[in-house]
Amino acid sequence: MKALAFVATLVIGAILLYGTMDFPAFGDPQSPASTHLSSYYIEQAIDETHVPNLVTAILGDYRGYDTMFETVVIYCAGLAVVCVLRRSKP
Amino acid sequence: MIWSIDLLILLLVVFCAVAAITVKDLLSATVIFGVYSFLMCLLWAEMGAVDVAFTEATVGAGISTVLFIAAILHTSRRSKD
Amino acid sequence: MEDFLAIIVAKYNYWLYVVLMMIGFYAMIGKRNLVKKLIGMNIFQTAIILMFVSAGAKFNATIPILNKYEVLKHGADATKVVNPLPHVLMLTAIVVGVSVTGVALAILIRVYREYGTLEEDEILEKLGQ
Amino acid sequence: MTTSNLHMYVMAVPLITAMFVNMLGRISPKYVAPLTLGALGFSSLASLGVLRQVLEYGGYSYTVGNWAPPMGIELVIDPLSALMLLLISVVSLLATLSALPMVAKEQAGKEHLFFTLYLILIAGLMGLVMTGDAFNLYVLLEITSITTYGLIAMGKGRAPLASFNYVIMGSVGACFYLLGVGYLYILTGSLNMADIASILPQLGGGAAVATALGFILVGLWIKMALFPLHGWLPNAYSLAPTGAGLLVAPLMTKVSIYLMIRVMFSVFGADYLFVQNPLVQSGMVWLASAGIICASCMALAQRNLKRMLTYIIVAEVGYMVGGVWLANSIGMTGAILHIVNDALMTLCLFLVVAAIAYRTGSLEFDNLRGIYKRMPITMAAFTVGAFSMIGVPPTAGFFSKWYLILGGIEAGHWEYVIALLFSSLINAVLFFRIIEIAYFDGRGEQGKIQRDEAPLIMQGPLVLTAVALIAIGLGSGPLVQGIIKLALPAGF
Amino acid sequence: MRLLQERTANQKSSDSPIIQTSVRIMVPFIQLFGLYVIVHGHYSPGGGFQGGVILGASFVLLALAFDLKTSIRYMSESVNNILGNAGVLIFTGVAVLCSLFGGLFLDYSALDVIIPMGPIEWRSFGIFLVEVGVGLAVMSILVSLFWDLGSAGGMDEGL
Amino acid sequence: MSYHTSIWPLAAVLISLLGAIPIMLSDRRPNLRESWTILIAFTKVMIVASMLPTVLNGGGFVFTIAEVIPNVPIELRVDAMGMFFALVASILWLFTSLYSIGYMRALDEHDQTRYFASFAVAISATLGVAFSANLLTLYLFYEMLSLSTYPLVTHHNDAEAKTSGRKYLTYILGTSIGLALPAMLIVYSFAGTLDFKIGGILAGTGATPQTLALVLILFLFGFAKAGLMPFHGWLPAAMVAPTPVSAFLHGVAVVKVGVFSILRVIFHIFGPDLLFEVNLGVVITTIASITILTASLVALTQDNLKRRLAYSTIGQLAYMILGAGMLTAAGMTGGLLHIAMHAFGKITLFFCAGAIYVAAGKKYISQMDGLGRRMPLTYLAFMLGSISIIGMPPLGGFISKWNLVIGAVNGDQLILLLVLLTSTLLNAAYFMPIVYRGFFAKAADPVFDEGIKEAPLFCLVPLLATACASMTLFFYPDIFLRLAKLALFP
Repeated sequence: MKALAFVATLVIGAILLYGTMDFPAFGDPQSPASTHLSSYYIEQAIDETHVPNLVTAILGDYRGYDTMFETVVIYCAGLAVVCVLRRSKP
Repeated sequence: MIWSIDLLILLLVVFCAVAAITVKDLLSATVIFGVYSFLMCLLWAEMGAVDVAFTEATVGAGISTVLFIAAILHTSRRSKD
Repeated sequence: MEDFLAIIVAKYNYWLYVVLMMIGFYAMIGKRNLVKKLIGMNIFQTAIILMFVSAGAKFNATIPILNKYEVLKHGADATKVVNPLPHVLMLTAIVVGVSVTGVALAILIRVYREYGTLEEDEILEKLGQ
Repeated sequence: MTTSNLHMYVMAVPLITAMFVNMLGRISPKYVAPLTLGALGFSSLASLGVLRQVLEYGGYSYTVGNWAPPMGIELVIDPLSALMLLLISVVSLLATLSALPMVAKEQAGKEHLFFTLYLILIAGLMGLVMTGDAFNLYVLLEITSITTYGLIAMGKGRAPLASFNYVIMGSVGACFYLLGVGYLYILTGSLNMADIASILPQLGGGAAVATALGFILVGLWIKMALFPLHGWLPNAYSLAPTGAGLLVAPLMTKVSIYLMIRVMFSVFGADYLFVQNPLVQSGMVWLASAGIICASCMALAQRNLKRMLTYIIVAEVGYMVGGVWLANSIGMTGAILHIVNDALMTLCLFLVVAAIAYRTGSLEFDNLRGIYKRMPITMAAFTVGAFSMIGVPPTAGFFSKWYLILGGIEAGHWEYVIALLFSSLINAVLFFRIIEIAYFDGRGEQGKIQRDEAPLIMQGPLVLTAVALIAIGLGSGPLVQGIIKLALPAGF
Repeated sequence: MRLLQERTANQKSSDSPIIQTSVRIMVPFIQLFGLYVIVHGHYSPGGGFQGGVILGASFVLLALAFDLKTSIRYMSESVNNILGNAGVLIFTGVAVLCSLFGGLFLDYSALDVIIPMGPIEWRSFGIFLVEVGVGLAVMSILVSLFWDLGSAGGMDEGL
Repeated sequence: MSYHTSIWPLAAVLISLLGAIPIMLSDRRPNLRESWTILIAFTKVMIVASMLPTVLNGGGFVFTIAEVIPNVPIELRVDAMGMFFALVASILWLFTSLYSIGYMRALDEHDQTRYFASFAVAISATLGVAFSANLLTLYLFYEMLSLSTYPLVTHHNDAEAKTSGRKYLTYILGTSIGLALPAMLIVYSFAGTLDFKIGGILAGTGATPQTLALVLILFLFGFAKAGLMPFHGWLPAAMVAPTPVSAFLHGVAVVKVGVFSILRVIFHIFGPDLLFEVNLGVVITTIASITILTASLVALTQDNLKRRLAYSTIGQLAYMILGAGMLTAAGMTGGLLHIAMHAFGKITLFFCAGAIYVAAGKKYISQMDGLGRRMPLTYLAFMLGSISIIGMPPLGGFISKWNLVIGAVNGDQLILLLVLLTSTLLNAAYFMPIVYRGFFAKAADPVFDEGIKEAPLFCLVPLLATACASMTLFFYPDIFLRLAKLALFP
């Protein structure tokens, strides 16, 4: 079992490494990830929301839908723990 | 961003990760995992991700560890592997 | 050899995230202790977060908190600010991670109540009886 | 903006109602039922409206927060997602009717918690089928997962262990998905599916794209329990509280398959998947066929009705995955039609399970002897559901199987055709074994068995689903022509 | 049973007056800091989530230094529950409100209809509202998570 | 040929399906229940008969229920061939209903409501098969028939019945899902339709002879109700059912549905011309000949009367397919006619077997010595029936057999002629001893047989009626002959 897990781990690691071959170099300001959307956010977000902390601006507004569900996720977690653990009181 | 510090922390992180999953005492493992989280958070702060670092510091090193410890105290500390 | 070194240096973050991910993944499927599995899961998640954060990092850039009035007047230079989008995503991922951990720990306590152990093989033994 | 917000309300109303269920349900459990039913009833009606609107005016994309798509999060409402929306709301409404008495019996005192999670799960599923953003999909996937972990762990005995295994497998799946999305993000700098799809061809394939595809698909396969990755499902679903199984079993795997379709065709495109990688395509059909056969055989070994059904769910996943990967429009039609049909068939059978569990508390085959005399209406509905699973015309199951097999013949994948036929035969054996026990056994028991049906609120949805199975079967022509033809992904 | 006795023994040893007093003093400051993090999220690192965690941590600290009962005294279970629901409801409510007032889902600028202060300012304010919701929800959920895990569901002494 | 849209075909199919509901509702009141049964059976005959004149004049009716798959609706259509079969089935059902009442009451069987309800559904499905306008509709009703007869086979609820039920379902469902369904799908993928059309739909679709042969074989064995060897095993097993079930369903309706389906496929999916062109008739005739001879030989060895009749049925069914496989005009007509002629003859024989069981409680031929003198009318009818099956004048069986012989001669297929003659001898060999022993052998235990009288009137009248009908058909085969001609050469 352990050997199998080890082999699976190695295989997956190898595939992931193989995938990184095509990646742009680390910290490269010209990589697609840093140019396509992010430059728009950096240049426009403050104009459009008046929030200097870009992360907050994106979190609260541009991707507010994600954040809403993020809140719901943790809410669910709290409820699920109550469901699973708490003994119902008389 | 200074790549040598970066690399040093990364190596420490890997060391902590290995330690966290090999140590036999679960409470120690959890604490090592807290250290791991904290190092991670340093790494991210150093990469400019302050918000992520802040969150990881409060959650990963704080709440997660507390929850783990709480659960382990209610179950058992020992681990065979 | 030069090229190879260059590749390693250029992407060392990605390489180390793969190593972390492998450690986490191995713990999740290879370790028999349920708590260890959970620690592995957390390591796996932080590895992914590391990957995302690395994707947003830029050399010689500032943190994504700008001076509002300056920017409104002069605009911002995108190459001088770290990409904020992965940070947002990873905030969400961290929250999700801790939520799953919380639920899993609760379930763990129930499992322990049922079987009195957290070792997978011992549980299977008890089930077999 | 003239765009309607109707589809948002379909999702938001159950979500907000969930909080109220939690708050008011603490005061008294009597608030739970009207709130839940009201919210789901509203969703069903509204999603019907959305579907009509989409069929009339065509699909549209919705920008949450009024940010243009690649910046903000885009929702895609096309005929397929509108159909899924309707399916989810209707199935959950029917399931809820039956779940209410079941939960009141099994989880007394925790109804409000149960139904809060339950409603959030439904809202999460609805969000999943609408989203057009790869990362948003991950968050919603986690919502559905966490609620399901909680619901399953509420069961007794071995349920927490099954749930824990599900947590581990589900996390691996979600993490794999997130890895894939990360790779795509690093390559394209975008998270919007349509945007990624427009950038990917410029990259011209390459190792990273293939890796991303692989990890996203494997992640989703774990969630949908495709054959070699199905290990968590039978335990988790069969040990879950009956009320949770009612909702989870018909919908979760189907929504995952919908997501696979969405990701495959909205992000990577049929050309990249099928034309450039034919080996992967036929390999997948082989895998699906193997999955169908193995899962069917494992179902044969079960002696518990609910457990048997879980293995059938695994086999059915193979049907749909195979249909999608056949790479022709007939197979695709069959797969989408089967998503609808299978959701209803599984619902029907799980409603029967719930009704029997409500009255007798046991689902072992040995305890089903002569149950027909006790619960004739339930068993009649079971028979219809079973016929649909076997694929007896004119029940719905026959027609989707028809398209799937036809697609297999057209694509020349005979192994898939044989697997489908084999599984139909196994299903016949499985279900007639139970029918024989339920109808023809138990004559030896002394005295006349009293009729003892489940309460009306459980019978109603049961009968309705059984009738719907036949109605959908007879109406499958208009259904395919009017909706599913429009819902086929681009390129078919 | 023996485990329980051990645990009560541990309980005794941790009841040190130094810790209790310092926690009693620290808790209000921690809570103040948490509020600051939420409110100041627009201008500095932080926001609803981090602030919520800090607020929650203050109660966890109470529970650790004293016992669960003490932290429940500070914030009763039902208040906690209402706060959690209210937090999520604020977020979803704002989102739905936006669509009800003629905009799209989560389009804060649509709320301009209620108090006219300019669409962009509304976006900023909307983010603030939402962050408060997140903070409330996260705080109460973390507290309840700790209560449940720390007492294994019994809601008694805790660790 | 022109078809009017009309509700009558649907009415003919639905009446007994809907009739199952009042039958089930009057569970506690046997008289009411059986009045319903008879009323429905009678109405059904009337509806079918009312459509007869139009069909004889070359017209027909059509009714579309639902459009389910592109080009393949669920559709009912009354044409000559369907009419032919529907007429046989509905008339015989009337007799069987009467007989069932007598039989079930005499034996005081349990679960009679389930029995009558299943019976009603089964006849509904049989008519559905007869009136199907395409292969999908036919398949639908075929499956419905399989499923509705399952409760009849397992009627006795005991271990033997359940084993037989399992065997029955394994054969019937297994072959229809495993063989007929894929064959149907292959046809659809070639032709794009499944409509029954004179001359077939497969001609000119580009299917290779190998494919055609595969599809044909899949169909021949897929419709296992026709009992072609080696998929015949269910038929003797299904004989555990009550005798009226064996009589009607396993002597007439179910097995004929199998044959009818195969004939439909041969005539209206492939088309005789196409089969002739690629020389596939040989495949059919070979399989059929082997079945005929083997089944007749096995029948000789059976001591259980119903099992002997079952094997006889297997052989006779193969006659019909043999006729179709000859691909000559007379052969095909003979095959089709044999459906009717055999039906009247065989049902008489089964009725007699049931009557003997009711009156004397005997199942085995070896116990029946001298019984003919106690039950002369029953034995007379039995004799007539067996003569019809053997194919001697003056009974209906002769006409169809004569056509078959002519067909074999016309097609220069002398081997088939030999097969026909040999099997006729074998038929005589396994039927005549029964009659002979009944009338002339000395009873083994005369004292015990003392009290045996004729069966109750409800049993006796139907069997005499069918025997007479069988004889009438020899003199007036007109209607069936004309329908057969219309079906084959419009």
